Order: sequence, then C-alpha cells, then structure tokens
Amino acid sequence: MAEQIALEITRYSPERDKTPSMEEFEVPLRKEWVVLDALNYIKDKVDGSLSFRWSCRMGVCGSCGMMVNGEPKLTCATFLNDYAPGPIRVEPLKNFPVMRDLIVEISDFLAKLSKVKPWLIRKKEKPISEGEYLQTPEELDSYRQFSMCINCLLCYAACPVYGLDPLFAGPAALALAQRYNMDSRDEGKSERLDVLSQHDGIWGCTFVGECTQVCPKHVDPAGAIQQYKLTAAQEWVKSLLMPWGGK
Amino acid sequence: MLRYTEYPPRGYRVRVSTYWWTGRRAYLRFILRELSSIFVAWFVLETLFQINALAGGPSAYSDFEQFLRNPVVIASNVISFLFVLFHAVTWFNLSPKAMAVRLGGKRVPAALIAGPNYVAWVLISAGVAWLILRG
Amino acid sequence: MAAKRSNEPFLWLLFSAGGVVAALLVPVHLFLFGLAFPLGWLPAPAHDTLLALARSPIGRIYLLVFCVLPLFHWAHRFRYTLYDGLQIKHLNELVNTLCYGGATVGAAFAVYLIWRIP
Amino acid sequence: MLDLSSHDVLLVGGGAAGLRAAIAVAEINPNLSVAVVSKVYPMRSHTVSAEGGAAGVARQDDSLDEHAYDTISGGDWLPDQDAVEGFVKEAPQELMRLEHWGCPWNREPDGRVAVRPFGGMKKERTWFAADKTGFHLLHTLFQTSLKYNAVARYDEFYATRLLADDGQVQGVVSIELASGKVQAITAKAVILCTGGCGRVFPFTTNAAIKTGDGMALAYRAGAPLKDMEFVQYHPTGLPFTGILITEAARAEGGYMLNKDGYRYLQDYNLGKPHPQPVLRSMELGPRDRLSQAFVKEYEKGRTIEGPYGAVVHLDLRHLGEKKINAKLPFVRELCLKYENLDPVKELIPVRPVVHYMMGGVHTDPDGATPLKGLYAAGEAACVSINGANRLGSNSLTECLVFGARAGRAAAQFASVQRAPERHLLAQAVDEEARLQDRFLQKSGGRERLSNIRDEMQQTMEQSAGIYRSRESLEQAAEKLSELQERFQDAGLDDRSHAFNTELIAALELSCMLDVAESIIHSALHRTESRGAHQRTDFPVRDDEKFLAHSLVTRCPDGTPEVTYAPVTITRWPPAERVYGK
Ligand SMILES: Cc1cc2nc3c(=O)[nH]c(=O)nc-3n(C[C@H](O)[C@H](O)[C@H](O)COP(=O)(O)OP(=O)(O)OC[C@H]3O[C@@H](n4cnc5c(N)ncnc54)[C@H](O)[C@@H]3O)c2cc1C
Ligand code: SF4
Ligand code: F3S
Ligand code: FES
Repeated sequence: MAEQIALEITRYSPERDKTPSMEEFEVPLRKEWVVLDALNYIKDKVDGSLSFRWSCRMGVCGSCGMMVNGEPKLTCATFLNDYAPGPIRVEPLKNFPVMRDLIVEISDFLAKLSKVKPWLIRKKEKPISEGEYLQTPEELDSYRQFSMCINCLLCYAACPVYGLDPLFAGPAALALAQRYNMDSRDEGKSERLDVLSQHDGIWGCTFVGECTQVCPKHVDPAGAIQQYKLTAAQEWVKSLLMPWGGK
Repeated sequence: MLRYTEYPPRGYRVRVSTYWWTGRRAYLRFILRELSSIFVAWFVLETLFQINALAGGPSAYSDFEQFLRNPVVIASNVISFLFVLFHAVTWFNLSPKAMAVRLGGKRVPAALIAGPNYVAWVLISAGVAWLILRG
Repeated sequence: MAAKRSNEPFLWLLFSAGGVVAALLVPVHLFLFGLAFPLGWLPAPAHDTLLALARSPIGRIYLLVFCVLPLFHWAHRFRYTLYDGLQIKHLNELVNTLCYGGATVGAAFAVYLIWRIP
Repeated sequence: MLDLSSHDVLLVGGGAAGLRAAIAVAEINPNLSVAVVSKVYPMRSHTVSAEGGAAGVARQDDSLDEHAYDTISGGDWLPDQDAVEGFVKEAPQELMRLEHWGCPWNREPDGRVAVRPFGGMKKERTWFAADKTGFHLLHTLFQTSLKYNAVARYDEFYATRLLADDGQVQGVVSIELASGKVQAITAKAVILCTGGCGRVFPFTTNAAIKTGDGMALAYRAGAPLKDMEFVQYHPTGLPFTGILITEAARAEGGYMLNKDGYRYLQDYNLGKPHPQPVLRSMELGPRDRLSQAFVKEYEKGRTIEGPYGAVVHLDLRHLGEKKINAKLPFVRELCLKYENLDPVKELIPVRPVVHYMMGGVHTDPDGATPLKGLYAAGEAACVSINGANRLGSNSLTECLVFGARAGRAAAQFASVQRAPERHLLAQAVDEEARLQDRFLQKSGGRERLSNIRDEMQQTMEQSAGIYRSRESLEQAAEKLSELQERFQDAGLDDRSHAFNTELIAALELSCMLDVAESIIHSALHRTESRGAHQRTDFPVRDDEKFLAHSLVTRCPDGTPEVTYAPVTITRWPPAERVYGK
C-alpha cells in the first residue's frame, strides 16, 4: 500500500447541521497529487456527498480556492507532498458565508464587481470599421498586471477588513476598477471615482497588504488600491483648487 | 414540509473573532504597525511639554529634563523608539506600492523607490542632529 | 461634483503627510531627547541654544509641522484600529469625534504653545 | 415548490459563445429580456483555459480566401464552404469588437494589434493576449456583459432538459445548485452554448464541466447531432491532469522518446533524426500523425507504463535551463506547478489527449437547429466550419462569430413569437418528480457513479480513440448499452438539496453516456478515414460516399440513427490534404 496522508475537512449541510464540523479522511500520498485530487479521490471512492467547486485543474478558472492549513490557496496548485506527513486541514474560504462543505457564497463579490464598472467606458465609440484604438506595448504593460485577476477570491479571504466589514468593496474588485482606469483606451475614470471614493470603496482599505501576499496571479491589489487613493487625493486637491473646473 | 433551504440567508457566517489579529503573523505585524501611531502621538505630546518647558525658562526646562531621566519615562521612550522605527521602516517599504513609477516603459523596481527614502531619512536625521548638537 | 464626495481624501492626505513626518523626523528627535541626552550618551544642548532654535520663524514652522501632522496621522490610524480591532464600526460617529477631535484639540494646543514661545 | 420565470431569449452556457450571444441580443433589441443560465459562474467557463489565440485576417499580405482555404483543407474538405466564407469575413470584425470592449490584445510597437503564426495557418493571423487568450477574452466578455441591464444571469443553475411544446423549444428546466430547487425558465428562443464533451474520454485537456450536456439535451429533444465521430487529439498532454504542453516545446527542439530513450518517430515515415529541429519532420510532424505513432509504439510495447496508463517522454533537458526559461517559461511553470516536476532536469511524461470536439448540435450558418426555437453556437454546435479537423485558434473566433449570429437570429425569432404557455410547467413538475424518484429519494442503488464513468472513459479511449475499427466500435456500442443499464441502478451518497454536486455529476454522466453513444454510432457508420477519424479497416478517404456530414438522431426507442447530409462546396473542390508545400 502506498503512503497515506490524513485530511481534516469541513463538513456542513444547511439542511442537517447548525454549525460546521470537521471530518477526517485518509488518502494515498502521491508526488503529483494536489489537494484537489485528494478531494476528488474522496468524492469518487469514499464519500460522494463531499461538495466543493472545481473545473480547470490548471489554476485559471478560479473556482477551487479554499483554506489549506489556514492559508487561502488554489487547491489545484497545492501539492499534498508539501504538507506531508499531515494532517492537512481543508476549510472553506474565510470571510464568506458557507453554503455547503467547502462551498462559499460569493454573489456579494459579483454585485461589487458590477458596481465598479469593470468595462471600457468611452465618451464616443469608434466604429468597428475604423480599426483598433491604438495602444503601445508600454501602455498595455501599465495595466496588464491588474488584468490577470481570475476572481478566485483568495484575497478576500485574506483581507481582515472585508471579514469585519462586508460592505467593503474589497481587493479584487478595486484592482479591476484600477485595471480599467489605467487602460489608455478608457475614459471612465471620474465615473468610477464617484463610486469608489465612498467610504466602502478605496478608503475602507487600511493597507494590510495580505491580499497581495496570497494572490496566485501576482495581481497586487494592495498596490492598485494605494495608487487609486493617490489619484483620488490628487483629484480632490484639483477640485479644491479649481472648484469651477468641472470634471 | 419545507423541502428546500431558502437562500438568502445563504449560508453559515463565521463571526470574526475579537482576537482575529492574533491569527496570522502578518495580521499581528499589521496591528503593531497601526499601534505605532499611538507612540508617535505620545512623543508629540512629550514634545509639546518640552516646548512649554522651553518657553517657561531655564529652571522649568531643567525640571523637564529631570522628568525625562525618570527610569519609567526612559523605559517608555525605549519602547516608543522601537515602535517609531518600525513605523519608519514599514512606511518606507510600502511607498513603492503607491507609486508605480515608470521609466522607459518598465516599472521601476520597488527597491529603487524605497532606497531614496532611506537615504533621505539618514540625511535629514543627521541634519537635525547637527543643528541640535552644534550649540 | 466635488461637494458630494466624502472628505476622506483630505483626511488621507493629512494621514500620509503625518506618516512621512513621523517616519523622517520623529525617530531622531526621540532618540536624542528621549534616550541619548537623558542617559548621558551625548551632551545635552543648553536651554538657550534650544530656545534660539525654536523661536526663529523657521523653527516655529518646523515645530508646528512636527506636532500637528503626526497627530492627524495618529487620528486616522487609531480610528481604523478601533473599527477593526474592537469591531466597533457602528460607533463610527463617536470614534471619529474622539480621534479627529482629539487631534484637533492637540493641534490647537500646539499652535498656542508655539505661538507663546518668547 | 417550483419556480417559474420568463424571458425572451435564453442562453444555456456562459462561455465565449454564450456571452457573445447575450450581448448580441441586448444590442440588437434592448427591449428583449435575455437570460444566461450557467452551471458555473460565467467567468469559470472552459473558454478561460484557451492559451494560443484567435484567428482572423489582420494584415495586408493575408486574405480572407487564404484563411478560408486553410480552414477547409485543414478540415479535410468536410467544412461547409458557405459557412467558412461567412466565418472568415466576420472574424476580423468580431476580434476588433473585442478590442473595443477592452480585450488586452498584444500590440506592435506602433500600437496596432499584433498577430502570430499558428499550426496549419499559412499566414500570421492569430490574435493573442500573451499565453492567456481565452482567459482575457472570457473576462472581457463577462465584464462587458455586466453593463447590459437587460442580461439576467442564473449563475450556478444546471439545465436538465429542454421545455418543448409541439416540437417548439420554449425554455429549460433547471436546478438552482445552491438550494436544489427546480426552476422552469421559459423563453421564446433558446440558444445552447454549453461547450464540448472532452470528459467522455479519460485523458483530456478539457475542464471538469465539459460533459456535453447541451448536445445531450438537444439530442434527447429530437435535434440531430452532426459529425460526432470527429474528436481531436493533441499529441502532448500531461497524463492524469491532461494539461496541454504546447507545440512550441517541440518547435524549440524537444525530443519524443520511447521507453528505450529512442526517438521513435523515425520509424513512422517522419524523417531522420537530427539534433536540431527540422520543420515538417520528426517531432514537428502533424498532430494526428504524432498521435497515431504513439498508438503504434504502444502496440509494440515500447511505451512507458505510468501510474495513469502508457506514456512516452518529451525530453527538453538538452535545451538547458537558459533556453527553457527564455522560450518555454509557461511549460516549465505548468510542469512545476501542476505536475511537481522540472523539465530542466526531468523527462516530461506525455501522451495524446482529447482536446476538442468537431461535432455538435446540427445548425445552419445562423445557428438555427432543425427544432423551432432552438439555436446552438460554440463548441456545442456544429455549423460546420471545422469539418474533420479543427485548426488551432479557429475555435475562439467561431464562438464569437456564430455566437453573435445565433444571438441575432434568436432575437429576431423571439420578437415575433408569443409568450410560452403556462402549461409547460407540467413538464417541469414531471422533471422534479423524476429527479426525486430517480436520485434523491431512491432506495438501494448499488452502482457507484465513478465506476460507470471510469469504464465509459476507458471504453471510449480503447475503442473510439485515435484508431477505430468495426470490431472495436461494436464492442464499445455493446459496452455502452450495458453501462446505460447499470446507470439506472446508480445510487447517490448525497441526498440533500443544498449544493448537491453528486446529483449534478449523475446528470452529467447520463449526458456523457448519450453523447458517447452518438460518437460510437457515427464512427461505426463512417467507413473511411478522414481527418481525426481513422479507421484501421478503411484507411483511405472516400469522397464518393462520405463527402457528407453524418447526422445522428435518437429514435423513439432510444437507439441512435445515422443519416447523411451533403457538404456545401462553393469554390474549393476536394483535394489531397498536404502541408508545408
Ligand atoms: C486547453 C485548451 C486550449 C485551447 N486553446 C485554444 C486556442 O488557443 N484557440 C482556440 O481558438 N481554441 C482553443 N481551445 C478551444 C476553445 O477554448 C473552446 O472550444 C471554446 O472556448 C468553447 O467555448 P464555448 O463558449 O463553446 O463553451 P465553454 O467555454 O466550454 O462554456 C460552456 C458553458 O456552458 C455551461 N453549461 C454547460 N452545461 C450546462 C448545463 N447543463 N446547464 C447550464 N449551463 C451549462 C457552462 O457553465 C459554461 O458556461 C482550447 C481548448 C482547450 C481545452
Ligand atoms: S486579485 Fe488575486 S487573489 Fe484576488 S481574486 Fe484576483 S487573482 Fe484571486
Ligand atoms: S488585505 Fe485588505 S485592507 Fe487593503 S491592502 Fe489588501 S485590501
Ligand atoms: S480548478 Fe480552476 S483554478 Fe483550480
């Protein structure tokens, strides 16, 4: 028999349980297995009722985020071997309501995402037949990092401010707002600023910085938010100096 | 019989513990960084007393100097000093985050932005010390 | 419209400026007056030298900056620490009054003291 | 306990095709209400994994005709040429539209969109956003869709069947995953954009959600599936995970080695081994030939037995760390991050893996199926522009062009239809009862889902893989009917309503079984070899009989019936499929 490793997994069913509890499973320990493979092994061979989300198994769809030994992780990119001899604690992403076992409710994030207007805003659309909006590689580079977000929400699980104040827009949504702000083709900065300069927007962030630490795609939401604060402050000074200047 | 669980309330919400900031080393570091502001404020108050003493004449000022030599005050200043250093270091290191400076299409590396902060820090500190000690 | 926007940018600017002062200037002051002089590591400057420095116009402005901005730095951080650390965001008005109010009183006090230097 | 909601146009699927269609409807007539039903949040759809790029003519030295010709010859003359002509014409516009919506396409120094070369394309016409084209494309579409208030979303709703009234499709029955509630969603027109079905096979680059649901729903409702026998293999996938190792690894000089460390491709008429890569020879031969050579090596017992079946090795070690880091950083990252091995020091185990489904729900060039009110687009549909073999980077563009077309056609259709009748609700009540009896309240049930699934996948790989024969296919057909029967006896561990992922897995498995049967039967009837369909007993192409699309429909008794429809030829008469000349 191959070596085994123990997993302690959160179980919760809203129909049966008042509060979540932990259950232990043993799975084979294989070099190429990630935590997600262990969960699938359990689901296929041991207990089909274990529930979790996954899809691509290559770190790009963003569905498989969970807490592994207390750290937010993409479970399809977290090897069992790194935690040997175990046990490994697998829990649902922190700071979100738990719907079932390892599945959390994320519609709050989607509502916030819409609020920051993550789309290109143009005063006047150019007809398709006139070709592209020109953009140099340098201009592309200035926002590309912020466009890499896969919406895995690990950053929300790491941000204590979001945990304490669910109204806070949160790292990924703010980084995506900044992604469009920095895009040379976009003309919607002031529109977005009106939404985001509210207290629940950028000002809610106290720069804990953990969002950036845990982000698997190196998006750096903490940096995005700080840069955004600086811009917002500059805009404020401008409107103070030129109150008649309009926007 | 209610067959389906209605959403919302959508799931079980874990209440954040009052001691959440002990849960991770990074959170603790964050809280300490925030608390450094108390020591900053405390030293500002100390300075205000100093100004008051200075304005009150030489004897008032030497009373104040006496007060500063009190071991309790010294101990508290040692702690304050550590916190203030911690504040300075974190502040300088974080500044590159807020400023994405670009030169020739490339983002200037964080160390290059934080570096000058430290240089300025040393120069300014030396300048201030020189002015005070000169006399 | 600017009026609609919150005053957060203003408070944040004060906080940041205070943070810079606190990082650049406070350590050297604290080291000299709080540790080096009382412990006798360095010879303490005489009363009149210091007074001369403090009473000059530049000295007064320096002291004003040195005292006022870090107070607002404190107010801002302390406000969020109370929110998050103690989870009392719902007491937001009270916390704001306490923090910014405290800083404002401190600042007024500083202005008064610095103005009073003979 | 049943919910009902109504819309004008309903999209099943939130990938590139579904979102493009939704926006098309919202733009053509803002008064129409559009809904997107998706079993995962739209930005999780499988489109997100596409790496390479999307094809569309962009440069002066290129022409629409050349793109059309590459597509048609690549598809071994099975694509419909009228559809291809429309496709290549609209492709550049659709990609440009994405640019206007903010897609971060790579750029030339002067600010224009950059294009790169791609396998099977003679000119540089593949638009790309780093090596994450599908990701950027999908997120751009999703984020853009957020600005249309007319687009309603049913996120994490699983469509279990089509609602049909008198042969006209009028919506779907769905399960809200969160609560397990069954909900009827009616609409005047339904567009299926549910993606492919790679999970029918054991080794695939496809994500877990690619289970052919839409194909099965249409098939069960009486719509024909087209060209289902054409399944594309990619020669270098990682075993077990199925993660794709790009062709570039071989283009940079990687070797394919068998268990003796021998560059076995030299035994298969693919040229002589040279230390340096030579175009069109050895490791740089065409995808299908490489996949076929793997099977031959396996039969000779010269492959390596790994924990997840036979593999050969891709050797990059001689390229050195510097070159690998400079030219193949993503390959190294994938191997390190998802397989725990370092190609600088270790051999990469690879094998051919299922990559793409050429076949799908039969549609006309506007996305309309023979069923009134039902449309399809994207990988779930077969127009056909891919014929017997899809060219890399045509598929993302296909999702955009035909997604938009289907959206417009469905919007027009919906504008002149009356609202669906309430009595359709009866079908939803039936469906709910079926789910309860069949799965949630069933007692007994001895079969584990995973066993049936594993056996189905093994059967497909062995019998309908890279090579097929009458014998293997007939065995597979038999095995599949056995599995269909055993599925009736499947039991679930999970009887709850809230987020019952096992119930969804069961429904997906039942879709896959139906789709697998349609593949086997289509393959059985096509007694020739063309593109991705290789019969050992009929090794040559037979234009006389099979320059035709196969259409498989379900007879009332559940058995598949295969018929043929002619291929539309406009300007390019069938010829030999040659590369690189
Ligand atoms: C690794 C990889 C790389 C690729 N690279 C390229 C490339 O470089 N260039 C290229 O052109 N093509 C590429 N392809 C192919 C291309 O990505 C796909 O063909 C294309 O993305 C399919 O898009 P789609 O919109 O049809 O379906 P998908 O993106 O698969 O979306 C399917 C949608 O349907 C929903 N759905 C399915 N069933 C149900 C149900 N029962 N109920 C409710 N919703 C349901 C899903 O939730 C999902 O939203 C690649 C494919 C793979 C696997
Ligand atoms: S910012 Fe990073 S951690 Fe946060 S959702 Fe995006 S990819 Fe995930
Ligand atoms: S962790 Fe949270 S507080 Fe700000 S810097 Fe990141 S969003
Ligand atoms: S399964 Fe897609 S990110 Fe992990």
